[in-house]
Amino acid sequence: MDLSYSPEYEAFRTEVRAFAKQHGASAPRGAMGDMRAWQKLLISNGYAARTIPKEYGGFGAEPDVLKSRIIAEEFIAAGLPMGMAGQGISMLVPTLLELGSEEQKKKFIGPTLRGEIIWCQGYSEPGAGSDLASLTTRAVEDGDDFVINGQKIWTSTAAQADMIFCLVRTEADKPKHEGISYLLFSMKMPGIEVRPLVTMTGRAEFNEVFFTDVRVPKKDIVGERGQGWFVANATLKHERGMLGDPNQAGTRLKALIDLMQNEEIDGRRLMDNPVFRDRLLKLQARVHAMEFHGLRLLTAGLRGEDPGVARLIVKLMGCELNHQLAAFAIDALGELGILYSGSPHLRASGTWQTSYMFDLGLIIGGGTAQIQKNIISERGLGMPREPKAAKA
Amino acid sequence: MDLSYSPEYEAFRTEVRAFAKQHGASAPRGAMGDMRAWQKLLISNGYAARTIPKEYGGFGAEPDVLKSRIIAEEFIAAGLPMGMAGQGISMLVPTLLELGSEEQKKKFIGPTLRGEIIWCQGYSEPGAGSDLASLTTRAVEDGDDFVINGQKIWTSTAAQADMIFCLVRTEADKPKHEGISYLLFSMKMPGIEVRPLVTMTGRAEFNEVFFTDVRVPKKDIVGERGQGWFVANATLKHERGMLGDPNQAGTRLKALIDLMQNEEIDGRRLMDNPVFRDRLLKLQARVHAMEFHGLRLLTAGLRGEDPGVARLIVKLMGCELNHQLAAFAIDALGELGILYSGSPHLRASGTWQTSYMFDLGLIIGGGTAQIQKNIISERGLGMPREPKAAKA
Amino acid sequence: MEFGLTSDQKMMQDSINRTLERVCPLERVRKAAGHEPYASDVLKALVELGVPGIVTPEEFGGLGLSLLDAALAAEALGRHVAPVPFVASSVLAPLALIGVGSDAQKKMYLPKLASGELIAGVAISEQAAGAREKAGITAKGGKLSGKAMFVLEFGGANIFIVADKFAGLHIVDAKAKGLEKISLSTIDATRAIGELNFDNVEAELLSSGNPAATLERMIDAGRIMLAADTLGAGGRMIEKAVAYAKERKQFGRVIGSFQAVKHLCAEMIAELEPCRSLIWYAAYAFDEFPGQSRRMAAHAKAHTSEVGTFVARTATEVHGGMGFTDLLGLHYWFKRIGFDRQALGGPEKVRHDAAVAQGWIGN
Amino acid sequence: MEFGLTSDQKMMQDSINRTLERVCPLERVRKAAGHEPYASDVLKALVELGVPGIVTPEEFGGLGLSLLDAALAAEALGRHVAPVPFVASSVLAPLALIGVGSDAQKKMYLPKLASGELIAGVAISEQAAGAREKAGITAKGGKLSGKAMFVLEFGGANIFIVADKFAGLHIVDAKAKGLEKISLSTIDATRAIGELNFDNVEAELLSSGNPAATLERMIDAGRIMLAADTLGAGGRMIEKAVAYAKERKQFGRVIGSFQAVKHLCAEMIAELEPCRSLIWYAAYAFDEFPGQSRRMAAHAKAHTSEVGTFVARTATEVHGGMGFTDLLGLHYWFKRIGFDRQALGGPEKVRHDAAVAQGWIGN
Repeated sequence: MDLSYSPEYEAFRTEVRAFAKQHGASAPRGAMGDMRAWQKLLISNGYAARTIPKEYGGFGAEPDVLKSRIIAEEFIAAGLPMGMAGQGISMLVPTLLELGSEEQKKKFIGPTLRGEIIWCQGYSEPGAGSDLASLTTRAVEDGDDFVINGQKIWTSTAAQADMIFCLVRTEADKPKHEGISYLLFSMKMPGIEVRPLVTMTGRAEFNEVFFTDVRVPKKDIVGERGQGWFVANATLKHERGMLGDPNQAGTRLKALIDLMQNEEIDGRRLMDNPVFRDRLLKLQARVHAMEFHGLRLLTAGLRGEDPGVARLIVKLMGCELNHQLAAFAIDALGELGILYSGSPHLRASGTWQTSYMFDLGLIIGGGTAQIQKNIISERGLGMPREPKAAKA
Repeated sequence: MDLSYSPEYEAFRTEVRAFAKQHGASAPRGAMGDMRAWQKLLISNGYAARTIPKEYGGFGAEPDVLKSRIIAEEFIAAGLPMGMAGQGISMLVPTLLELGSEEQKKKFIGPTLRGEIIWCQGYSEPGAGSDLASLTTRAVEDGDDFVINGQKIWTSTAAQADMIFCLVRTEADKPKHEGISYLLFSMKMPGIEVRPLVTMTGRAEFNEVFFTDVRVPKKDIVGERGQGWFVANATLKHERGMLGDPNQAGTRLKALIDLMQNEEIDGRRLMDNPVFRDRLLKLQARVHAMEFHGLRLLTAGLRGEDPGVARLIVKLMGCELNHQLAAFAIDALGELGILYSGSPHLRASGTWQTSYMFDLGLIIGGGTAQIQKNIISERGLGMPREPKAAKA
Repeated sequence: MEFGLTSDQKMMQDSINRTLERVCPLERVRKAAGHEPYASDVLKALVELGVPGIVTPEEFGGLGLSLLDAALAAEALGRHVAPVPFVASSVLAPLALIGVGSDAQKKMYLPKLASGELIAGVAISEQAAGAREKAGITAKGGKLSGKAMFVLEFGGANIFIVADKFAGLHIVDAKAKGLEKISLSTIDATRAIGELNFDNVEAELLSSGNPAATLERMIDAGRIMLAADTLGAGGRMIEKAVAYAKERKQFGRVIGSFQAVKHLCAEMIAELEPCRSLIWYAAYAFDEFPGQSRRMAAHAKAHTSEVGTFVARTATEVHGGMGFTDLLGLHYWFKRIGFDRQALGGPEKVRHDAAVAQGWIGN
Repeated sequence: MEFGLTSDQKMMQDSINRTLERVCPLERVRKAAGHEPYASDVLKALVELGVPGIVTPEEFGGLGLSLLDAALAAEALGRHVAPVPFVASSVLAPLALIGVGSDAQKKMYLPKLASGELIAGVAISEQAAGAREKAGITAKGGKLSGKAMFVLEFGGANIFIVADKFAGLHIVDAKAKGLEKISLSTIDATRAIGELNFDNVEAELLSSGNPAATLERMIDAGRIMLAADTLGAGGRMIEKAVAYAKERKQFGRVIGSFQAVKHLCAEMIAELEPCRSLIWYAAYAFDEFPGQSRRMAAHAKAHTSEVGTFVARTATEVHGGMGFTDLLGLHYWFKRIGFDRQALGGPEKVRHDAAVAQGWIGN
């Protein structure tokens, strides 16, 4: 156990800090500024697309999770935007690197990294959520094309996307995991309709996408035909690799402590209310536990050790913790906590409420808490799968 | 809604109170006093065996849950022991009344009510707990007898019992629910061995009972041969009818409030600790909710209404609440709370710890919390049973 | 000894529920939410049933029923997330007038409140939940100054019942000079709250009885009503979750046959049903055992809110992604429960009041 | 940057675990529990591994390892519910001597503690958890008077380290005149605590440094050790529950294939694993970042206790009736976790200390 960084890493941190200082003023903020120019600058310095080979438009460094973490820490500390992080970059690019043809790699990876192609993901369907393999969007052969009909849901950037990586059923007669193919095609094709999907937060963070006789060249398939399920699982593996704030809960906790020290009720600081304070302390312990748990997994990764069940619990516990932090903020704020969307007296622009709801969405999405618990018990603890149901 | 009692019931309460006053001094306390004489006195006054027909040794009154409740309330208020409440009285007697032969009723009910026959229940087996119908204790025909071999567990009064009502498998070839018979036999028979079963509380509240070639006359069967499962279910129905303290949780809550007002730490009353106080208040709300919920079920019973799911939740919520009350007492007492069995400084004779453990046993026993939730969702909410597993 | 509803009570609640099913389906809620101060057509249908006058004595045009009846109405309104005034305008304002109004004031206001002609907002948040941002009203020479936040049923109110810092109760006309009205938008778009800023505003004092005691009873009644609202909303969410689980298939089975989903549903109903009994008792005690009223109202509110939060979240989870979208509108119930939890005091505050009420600690 | 155990640490913990598997199976625990002050043969085996001297500097015959190493040992002891002294005698007493012992005192006691020749009970409950029944020690002219309750590793102790009301630390001989020793029996029969009554008892003052700071560090270290003990006991309970669920059949299936049982097991491990990381950090911070020590020790203790209570109960439930009986002995782990929770301050008290430590409130 040694939480200090070796000189090599301290030097790297210094370098990142210097970059942040030099370029901080010109970085894009929110909707302002040129994100693509920023992305190019980051790639050329190795702060984005760091481990993608140079020939495909990346920086070409060796993987080093510690350096990735240092980049993230320093960018967050300086309030700088990280590199682009859409599903194309975080999910499609690693998949193409692993399973794409040379032509696909050349054609798509560079422009994707530079933000010239925005992608969306076409996996979930209304009838295929937790049970993704039961998807029914069909692709029927017609000459050199597939003709696609069906519907996708939870497609987050569909309205802005240039292209989609999409799971479709090409083999209607095969068992459900074996008839799926992984296609790449333009979102500008005729027959594609995108409808915003409004959620409980009141915003449309997602979309539904409808396909009516959409024609896609048969060659735009990644991996073998009928192997899309396995290609997609390679992609799903990368979903967990998306780099965000390595300690989002810690950031929220800090905001909660500030809130408790600054908000008053009947002229008394919330921090002086022992019941709320005790609850804050319980959450603080959980935040620390998950923070250190993250360091433990990071170290296991550095050492090439398999952390086993310790890795499998992260989504379940992390999402729940974020949800609980928001729930606490709302309770501590009381009536102020239910204000929303542009109301006078609104605290933190209403983000506590947004988080409370959105985090519940995250608990549900990408494998509900129930599915997570199945995974933890089966893969982590070696417990048996549920027996298949007998035919009725 | 009217929580007052009508004059008839107020008069009845007065009568019970007068009885309590007159006989309170002579009532048996703990191990002291003649419980059988007390039981006879209660029966003759209608305070025990109230609704059992006179011809079988009861008092012969019409069922009236309100009067039963008044009796319980007043006896508890006066600190008097209720009538005997073993499994013979609470479970076997109602079963015999419903399904026993006239001869069995005449022979067993009176002596059982008067405490002259003590019974134990032979249902659970080591391999048949939640799944009681899979029991394997075998009864093989031999002339006019059955010859019984096998083992029972969780037999609470086996060491004191004169007789047992016991489930055995008489039909080895029938489907598992159809091969069971319900037998009555003496615990003094050769081939019966009783071994105390020590639990986590450190006491032997239960026993294991082993049968080796125990011979029982074939005629001592209740109901038809092979119908024992259905006879037992009639008995299980009565298990929930056992009359104890109608508000045990309320009694515990009172003790907890006293504790919080009288115990001090660093010279400060526990009640002045806002964190503990808040937790006490949460529990108080739950105790009240369950108390009023009991009144609601009582009223539904009086009206002959089916309270539906409201009844099914009582065991789950009641056991859990009692466990939580004990858990809170232990936490509030801190290091005093872990003292046990005759230690100096022990509070409440260690009953908080005993309850904490024993209530966990109750959560597990008689249908674990998991089984309770199955029942609530299936019978209460009409959700489907789990599909049968396909043969592997 | 009868702890249950009378057949009259059941019929009344049934008829409110049936009416709301007809006039207040989800589409109607969507249309009103955040756009109309309240759904006047829905209110009109409720007026036909006498709901706004439910606790108002018959001599003033009301039904003269008990607080338990009002709780049953509140439950029905929560069940349908009905975007109409009720807690403040039909329960708390009448209680204020009955408690400390003069005969003239009663005659003037009660019949109009009962008929739905008049809507009354109620400004007692500072007394019930504690003052935020130094809010509070002072009364001087019949004029009010200061700020009252989180005023219930603010949207479309014609008059306001306002508590001052010393528990005095006042009626203020919504059009009074010097009165600034600021809408506050909350997660719950079915109920329009707001803020009132008073700059020497003319007010009518309600002074014929004990205003402090009346204010306390208003708070108790309001808490019971909010608890009943959560009971209704939560009960409906469970029904929706169970129905969805019986229908939605994944992995070749309806999800309601998975033990995990079944147990979530079982836990929800097991938690919520005892709340019903607690609320019935609290409402009954409000009328019959006033000495228990503060404590029982607090427990009903706090406990039902805790359970409500669990139910809102869990029922949403059972719906999976659909629960998170706007498509089924499940979030209207979710947010209504969220609103009920914080209004008139969150669980911690309300439990604190229960401790004070039974003398465990000083105020 | 390395947040993990070294291979030395893993080897050490492995060897303690393997030794305990051999010398301290359940039957040995049963034999000792409540009957022997501690299992001297088990202690002897641990002495061979150097465990009692784990934090004692090498110059005094110890291993000179870190508190993290001690936490790993504590985890192993909890895992085997080992009925031997450790927290008080092998960690807290040496820390007291290292912190404020004179050179002579160090030379006198540390080697004997490290070799297991001497067992030290530690009396700091009043300072760590608060005083019950007006307990507390006063020192006057080198003599102690008063009462110390809940003395750790009281059974078989030759000496006691005793804190007085003003955070002075003293060594008292177990045979000193005027010292009355009263055993207290707790649910956890694997650890023998007791009460000391002092009537003008001769004591040796530990006075060469800052006793108040040393006492605080003893409390922190003790809390981390108890948390690690619960981690070990809880981890073992989960393993036992999973193994039982894979084996026990009901309704024609192993119960471990029921989703309800699987989810209980998943929840247990998901709650417990982050505790491991928290304890590692707290132990590391104790040595490396003393400014964080109080807060992190408190969090490690409080959070692991809360999780431990959940695990103890849930693992018992997974075992069904068998978990409730004495047959499998599961209750030894259950009760050990119960003991750990209350000793040196229950969760609420310990969290309060964490609030004070970060300046959120005054003391």
